Amino acid sequence: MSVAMLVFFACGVMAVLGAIGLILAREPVHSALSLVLVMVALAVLYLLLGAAFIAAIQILVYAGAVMVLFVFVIMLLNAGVEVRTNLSLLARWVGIPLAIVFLVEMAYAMSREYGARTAMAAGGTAAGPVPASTQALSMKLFTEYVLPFELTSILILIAILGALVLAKKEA
Amino acid sequence: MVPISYYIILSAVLFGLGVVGFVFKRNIITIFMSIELMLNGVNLAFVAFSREFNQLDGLVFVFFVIVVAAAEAAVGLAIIMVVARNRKSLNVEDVNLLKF
Amino acid sequence: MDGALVQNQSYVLTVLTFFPLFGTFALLLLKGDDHVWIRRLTLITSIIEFILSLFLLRGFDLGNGSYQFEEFHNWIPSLQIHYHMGIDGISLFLVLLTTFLTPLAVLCSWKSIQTHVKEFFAMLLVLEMGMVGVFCSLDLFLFFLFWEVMLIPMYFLIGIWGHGRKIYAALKFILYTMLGSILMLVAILWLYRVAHTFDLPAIQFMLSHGQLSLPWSTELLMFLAFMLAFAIKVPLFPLHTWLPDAHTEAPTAGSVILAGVLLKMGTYGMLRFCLPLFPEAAHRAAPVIAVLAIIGIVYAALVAMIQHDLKRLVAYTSVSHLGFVVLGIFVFNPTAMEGAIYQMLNHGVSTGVLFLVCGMLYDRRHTYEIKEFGGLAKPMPILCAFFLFACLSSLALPMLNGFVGEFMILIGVFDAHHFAWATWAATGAILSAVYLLWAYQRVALEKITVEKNAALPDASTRERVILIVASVVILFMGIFSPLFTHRMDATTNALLQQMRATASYEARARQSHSLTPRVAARQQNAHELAMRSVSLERRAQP
Amino acid sequence: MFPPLQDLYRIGPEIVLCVFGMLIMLIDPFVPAGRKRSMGWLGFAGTLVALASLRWAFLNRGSAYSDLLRMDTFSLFVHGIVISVAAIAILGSFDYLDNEKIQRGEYYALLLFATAGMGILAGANELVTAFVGLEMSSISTYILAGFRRTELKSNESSMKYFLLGSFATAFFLYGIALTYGATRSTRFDVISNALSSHAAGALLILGLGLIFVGLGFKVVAAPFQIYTPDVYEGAPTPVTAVLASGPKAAAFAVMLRIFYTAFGSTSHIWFWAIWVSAVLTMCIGNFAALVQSNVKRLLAYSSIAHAGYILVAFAAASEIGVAAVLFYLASYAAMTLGAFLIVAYVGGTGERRLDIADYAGLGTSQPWIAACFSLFLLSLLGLPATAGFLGKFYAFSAALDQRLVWLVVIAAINSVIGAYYYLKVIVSMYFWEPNKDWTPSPLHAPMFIALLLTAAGTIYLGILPDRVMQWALASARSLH
Amino acid sequence: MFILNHLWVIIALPLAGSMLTLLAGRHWPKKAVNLSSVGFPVLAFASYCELVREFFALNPAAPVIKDYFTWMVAGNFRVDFALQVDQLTIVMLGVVTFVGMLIHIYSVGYMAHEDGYYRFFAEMNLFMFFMSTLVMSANLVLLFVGWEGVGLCSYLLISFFFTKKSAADAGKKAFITTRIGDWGFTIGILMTFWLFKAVDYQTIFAKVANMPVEGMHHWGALTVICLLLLAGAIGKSAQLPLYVWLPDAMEGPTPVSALIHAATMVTAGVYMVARMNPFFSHSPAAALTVAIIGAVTALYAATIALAQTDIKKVLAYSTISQLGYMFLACGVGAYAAGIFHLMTHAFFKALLFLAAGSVIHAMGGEQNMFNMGGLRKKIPWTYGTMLVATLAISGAPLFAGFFSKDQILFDAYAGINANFLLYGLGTLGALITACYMFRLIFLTFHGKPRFDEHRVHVHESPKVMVVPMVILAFLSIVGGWFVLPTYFGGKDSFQAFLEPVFAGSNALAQQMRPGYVEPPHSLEYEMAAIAVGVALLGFLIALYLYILKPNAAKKLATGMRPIYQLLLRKYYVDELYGAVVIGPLIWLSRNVLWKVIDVGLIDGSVNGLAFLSRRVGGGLRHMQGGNERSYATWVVIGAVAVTVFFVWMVR
Repeated sequence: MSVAMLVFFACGVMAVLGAIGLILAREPVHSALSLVLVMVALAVLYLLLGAAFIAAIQILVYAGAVMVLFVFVIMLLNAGVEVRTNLSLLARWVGIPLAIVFLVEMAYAMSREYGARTAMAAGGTAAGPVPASTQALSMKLFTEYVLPFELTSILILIAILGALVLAKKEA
Repeated sequence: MVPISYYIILSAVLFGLGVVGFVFKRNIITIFMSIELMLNGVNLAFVAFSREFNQLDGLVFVFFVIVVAAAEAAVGLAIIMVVARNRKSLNVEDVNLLKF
Repeated sequence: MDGALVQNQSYVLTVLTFFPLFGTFALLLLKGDDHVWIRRLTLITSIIEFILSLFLLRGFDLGNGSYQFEEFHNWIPSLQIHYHMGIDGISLFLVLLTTFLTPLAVLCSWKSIQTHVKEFFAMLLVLEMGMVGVFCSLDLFLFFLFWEVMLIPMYFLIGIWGHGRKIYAALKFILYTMLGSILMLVAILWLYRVAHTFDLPAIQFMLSHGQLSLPWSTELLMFLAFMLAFAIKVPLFPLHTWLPDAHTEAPTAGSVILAGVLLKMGTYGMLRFCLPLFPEAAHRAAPVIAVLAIIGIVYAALVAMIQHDLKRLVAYTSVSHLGFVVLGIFVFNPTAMEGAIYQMLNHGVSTGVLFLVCGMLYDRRHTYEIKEFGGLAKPMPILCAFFLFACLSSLALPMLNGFVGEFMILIGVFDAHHFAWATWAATGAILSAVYLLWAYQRVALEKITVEKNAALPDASTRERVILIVASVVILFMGIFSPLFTHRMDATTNALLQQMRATASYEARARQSHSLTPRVAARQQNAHELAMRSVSLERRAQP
Repeated sequence: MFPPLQDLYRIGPEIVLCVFGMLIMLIDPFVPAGRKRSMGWLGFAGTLVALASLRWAFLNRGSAYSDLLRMDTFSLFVHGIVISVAAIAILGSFDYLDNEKIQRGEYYALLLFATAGMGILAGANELVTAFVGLEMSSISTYILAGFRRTELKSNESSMKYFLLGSFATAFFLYGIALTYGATRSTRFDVISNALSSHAAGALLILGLGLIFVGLGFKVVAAPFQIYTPDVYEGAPTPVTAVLASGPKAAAFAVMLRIFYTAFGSTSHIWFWAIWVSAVLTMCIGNFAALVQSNVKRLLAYSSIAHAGYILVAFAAASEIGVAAVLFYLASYAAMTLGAFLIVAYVGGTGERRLDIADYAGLGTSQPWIAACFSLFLLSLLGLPATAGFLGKFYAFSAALDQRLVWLVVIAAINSVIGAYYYLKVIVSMYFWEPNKDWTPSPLHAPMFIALLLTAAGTIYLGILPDRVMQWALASARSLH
Repeated sequence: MFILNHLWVIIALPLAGSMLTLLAGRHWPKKAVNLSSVGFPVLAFASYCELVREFFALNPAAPVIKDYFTWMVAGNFRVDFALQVDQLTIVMLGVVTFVGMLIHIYSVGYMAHEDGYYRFFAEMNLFMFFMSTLVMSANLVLLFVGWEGVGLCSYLLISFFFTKKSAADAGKKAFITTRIGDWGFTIGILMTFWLFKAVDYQTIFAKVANMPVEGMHHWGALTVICLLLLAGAIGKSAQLPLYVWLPDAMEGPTPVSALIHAATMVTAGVYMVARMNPFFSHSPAAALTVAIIGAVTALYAATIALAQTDIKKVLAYSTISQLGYMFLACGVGAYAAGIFHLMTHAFFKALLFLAAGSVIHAMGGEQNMFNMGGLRKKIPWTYGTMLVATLAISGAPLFAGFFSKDQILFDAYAGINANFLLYGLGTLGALITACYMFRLIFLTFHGKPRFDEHRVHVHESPKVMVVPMVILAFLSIVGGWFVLPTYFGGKDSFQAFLEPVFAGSNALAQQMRPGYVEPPHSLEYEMAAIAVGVALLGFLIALYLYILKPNAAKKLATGMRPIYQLLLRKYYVDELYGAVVIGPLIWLSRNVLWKVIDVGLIDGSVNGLAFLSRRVGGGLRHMQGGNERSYATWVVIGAVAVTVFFVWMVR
């Protein structure tokens, strides 16, 4: 049981608990906080995987900006306790089983795939990975993936526009 | 070290829980949160794979996902605010004017 | 593949087909309330159309069994679809029938149509275009196009200017027909998949020269698909229930066209497609179809007998008469076949007149209920005389047209050793006498029961013109039938001959166990080859 | 180092659209409230320029930006569709927005951005790029759907569209992730090479399945059609028109690229999914439409049904099949745009007149509108000599070419069932007595032109479809 | 040789008359109508006389055939519009044109006061046209044309007073009943063509001539054909079981009854059988059937006639029974005798009807004999002529009917296919004939008037009616004298004249019965004596019942009420047909075929399908419940389904 393994399990459990919390919590704020928990845990895992930069923006953008936005909206609309209406029989009875089936088949696919790949996977880590340097990353981003990058800028523009159109009070 | 498949399983679990959340939550905001949860699962998968392949592409994808998610969040929350404002309710099951 | 493949392209048919459209456009230019000129214009257009169609008789070559007045252009090359027109001994007279009945239809709606006059006559002309197109098109796609397009004007004629449960009738009519034709579309496409062309003569050529042979199961299925479409149109026995409704609710002109021409499209389709393309299937299915036809003859006659709605009664008689035609087609005997074709024309005219009379009665009394009439021969002797005349022609009185057709059919059926069929079919003659004379008695004879009938005016000049023209034709066709049948001989013989040839090739193909469709040089453009050989064949025959 | 100049040509249309979108955003604040229409004309100009720019794009076809994007005939064809859709939609929106008092520049800007996104989708040769393009079009359409902010239905439509849309997108993304994990790349050509070297593993196929979920949602393939009627009904009608034609076309395009090029060798696996989905889609669409009395919703269901027909061609998974899909998309765009625009026109202020009964007697009160609507309906019904028939014809023949007889038979019977509800509308227009209480609003030039164009397209594709068919075939060939 | 080269003239003339009168007559004065509609038949008769002259001058062995144009041709089937003249035609045509002409003249007086005057004559002329076509046709199909044509005219003329329901019904009944027979006729023609690939007499007779005679018990095609043709003849000539229309046909004006339902049309069946004699002579079974039907009908109808009260009905049934005799004759191979009786019958039966018409005319429309009586004085001419006819029909010596009927009975008794039973039936019939005919005379003309003399002013008919009656009376006497020589060992010139037509059959009959020897000459007298005795007996019975003991008839009727009722009600045959055939058929058509099958089954299933699919739609729309959560679940379901399927595919 190496340190890495220990950290992984710690964070993994934390993330899953957070996710469950998100589902079970009846106060939206609690859900939000538990989602933050998940994100933080994931950020740690990213570090563990040697993706420092991603871990950083995970904290900054996600846990920072986005979740704050969420909490902000929750406060703004002062969303109260979630009322557990159950108008959708379908969701009530079919939801859980389906999710389980989904997980099972995921697991199955993984086992199938990684039954073949474990050696490689170990090797992958053993070979001492090139640390994902931010420079290399930005290099890729601005050469190979420049088009999507530019597109995201448009996307942000759209988002701003949309938020403007929808949320601004009638004059 | 930690086998990549663990990470993938974890991502799958998170994604699945996101799905469950989406189906089971009634509060629009939390429903949206569970989408974010799913996206996080996706990101974890990307990072893990890129790690496995020693590629950076996966990380770039994560970058894009995060940005898009942010944009979506902006718009989505705006929509939610409008709905909440006009309906005085955040329960998704009250929103059923359009049916059949 | 350019037009050169067909020697001396003729544009007659194109002109003939699309001429009514000009009339339509001209109508659209007129003001909507200028009823007089709208009617006149339509009448003139339809009459010119009729005169044009008469030129077909002049140019028609009796000895030539294949298609004439052909016109061939590429249309949608990427799907091997061509604009291919042409007629033969079968379609020639059907075209004439169409162009002959349309003016009558126009005349008979002269007074009775008072709302949306412009639209009505526009629809009528569009309908005429569709009908002529159906009879002239030699490309499966083109045929299907006209076949379907024609439904719409009819649908509107019934739905807008009809009476009673007109909407129900209109919907029923169009849905029934579409359901039938959609499977035909699938079959057409399948045929295309096998033959790589929609060109009918080309496919016929390939089939009859062994360049293409269909597996038995495929052939049967395709035959059934085509047959369903046509059987619904005819209508063959169990599929006939749309007809009475459509007829009863349709305006007079609609009924005349519907009975006169549209029903013939079913039987025409059988002759044009089912027989030459799927001869073996046709042969094997013949007993079933013939029996259905005979059931139709007797059954419809009996049901007609007890109708209390005059128009519905006439509608059922159509089912009965068309049964004869189908029977005549499916004994594969030249006499019967020509009789069948001839009977199509006869039924078109006679039943047309019957519906015209119904319409005239309706114009006067706004009802078709037989018990509303009675003793009409007193106030309107002339009208009733023509009514009786039409009845007689419809119950196959010798020296009138109906007899010739029916008798030829029966002779042919008997000559093909189907004694029982002929015997049963012949009972139709008795029953037709029963229901028609009974109906005539209840309408025209006995005392006047409803006093407002006593003052009804007799046939006006316009109505007399209509009735006299039609009656003259009835008599003429009853006496000088050879003028018509001579022009069919070559075609019918060619058709039967081609069926034999195809059947033999298929038999051989089966023996050699090569059940998959095989086309000479199928990979690269069998069509070209076929067209070339077709053209060669054409050159061979002067 | 920096991508060559041709690449700019190759994304020319997108550039143009985005630039004009930004222009509108820049100018809009300075335009007085009454004059916002000018923004619309600007947008329209944008689409025209974009169409023109297709020419340059055509002249230097090829892959752009390290092969993330491909400007080939296929992409051109789809571009043509989506941009024309945008142009016509803009023309059709003027009066509507005025009536609804939401005449704002953002509307047009968003429309242009959405179109740009669709363009990206059409050309994408890499999953993440496709994803970004998808998001561009989706997010802007989420907003457009909710554009009538004060209208509850509009909010609801927007909300449902947004939530379910991003839900599906999440699936799509996870599919991408898994695909990446299985093939170490997200580029279509690489994927197909990987597949050709060794058979598809469970992970990859799982990814494919999830991608199918994401895209099936956009092309409204059953059971992912579920959101369609609500969203279409609630959204502003011109937007609905766009939703039904543009994004669907783009999504189908990218779906073709992914399934047909990238995952072409696994067609034996995904074929049955498409087959079942096609049948379900057709049947659900048609049967549910039978009982609709709200024309807008009815057309929504019909759009589901048509997606089913397109899937029939898709299932053929052959060159002709692809061509058929493209041709169908073009013809469907023409007729459905026209139909929805007329619904928008007749609906009047506040979209109050949507019921079939409201169409009673349109044939007499407004013969030309009625005639146009009948044309579109008959085309949707699949009457020969209209675009709809040729579309079906081509699709069915493509499917039959692959011996999918039963699929075609089901489709054919479905198309007859469909006939019933289209005819029902015609019945009310022509056979019912007109209701007096309504005076039709005047038909202004832009709407008139829009209708004229769509009608012309419908007839043109119905009678002289050959050129477009040739294009479609060429595009299909250009796929690999 | 003008007419012989232009046979069409004879049929063209009446047609011209008919068309002229029909199209223009409406607005003409009566005189003009008379001119055209009587003139043309007269011309027709004139041309007939010319024809006879030419025919005798030429005296051809084979029939003279004139082929005018091809009427039908399709495949190997071909029918020409061809007319022919041979001895048989000469006789028939004579009857048709001559009697026809007389009756036209008579009608001028009789119909004087009816409206639709022009219509009547137009239709009468038309009838002449079709009847001439019938007898002159050179092939079966053309025969059928005339056959149906006369049927049409009979329909039109029976329902001449169409405002009377009974008249309309009668016309319809006549047409339809004969149509039932024609059904057989049609199939007979079809089969003939199928057998010989031709329908013209020349060919088929030539072909049938060298076919073997078919046995009595194992039938061949010929027998079937003959029976089918016979069906047609039965319908047309009102034999059992299709006779029911003829009595009702009396609804028509009396001249119509005289011409169509006594003299000419109803004899078409006999003519056809005689014309097709080569067939029948090849099929003993068929021939016997003909004879049996004839004999039975002869007796059957006579019995009914006994009890009828309507004067015309009596005559109608007597017509049926006389036709029975003709069939009997043809059946036993004595075609000449049959035709002979046909001719004489045409004379005296026409006369009877005309006289009856004159009586009705005099009585102002009264037809019930029990409301007449004692007219002898008031209408002497009518009485005289009618008496002559009665004597003729009941076979008083030296009257026409005597010879013809005597010949028939003789051939039935001693002829080549003699059959005593048939002879017995025939003789019994003769007895009853005499009885009911004199009953008619006595009731009508003798005894006291049984009507209100002040109301009814009985008056003799005008000349235009009397003259034809007188002419016919004359013929009813002398019409049979052709055969007079036979009784003094001479030869039967009538038979001799017809020999060419029937030679083949007679020869064949001889072959069949090699041992047959001509009966001794004395037999002639014995038979004649029996016949006369029988007739006398009948006369005496009538005399006793209706003159000597005026109320004996009533006693008899009451005494044997059931039988009387049976006869009065015509053996309840009409009721039977109504109950067994017509009623059930209509019930079936309305309540089963239409209501159940058409509307219920077929249409119901169609509409049911529509309804069902709407229900399905109604169910499916509930999938769109409007609840976003269920939508999400649907998406998940889809996702899981797809992925599971995919993964399963690559397992």
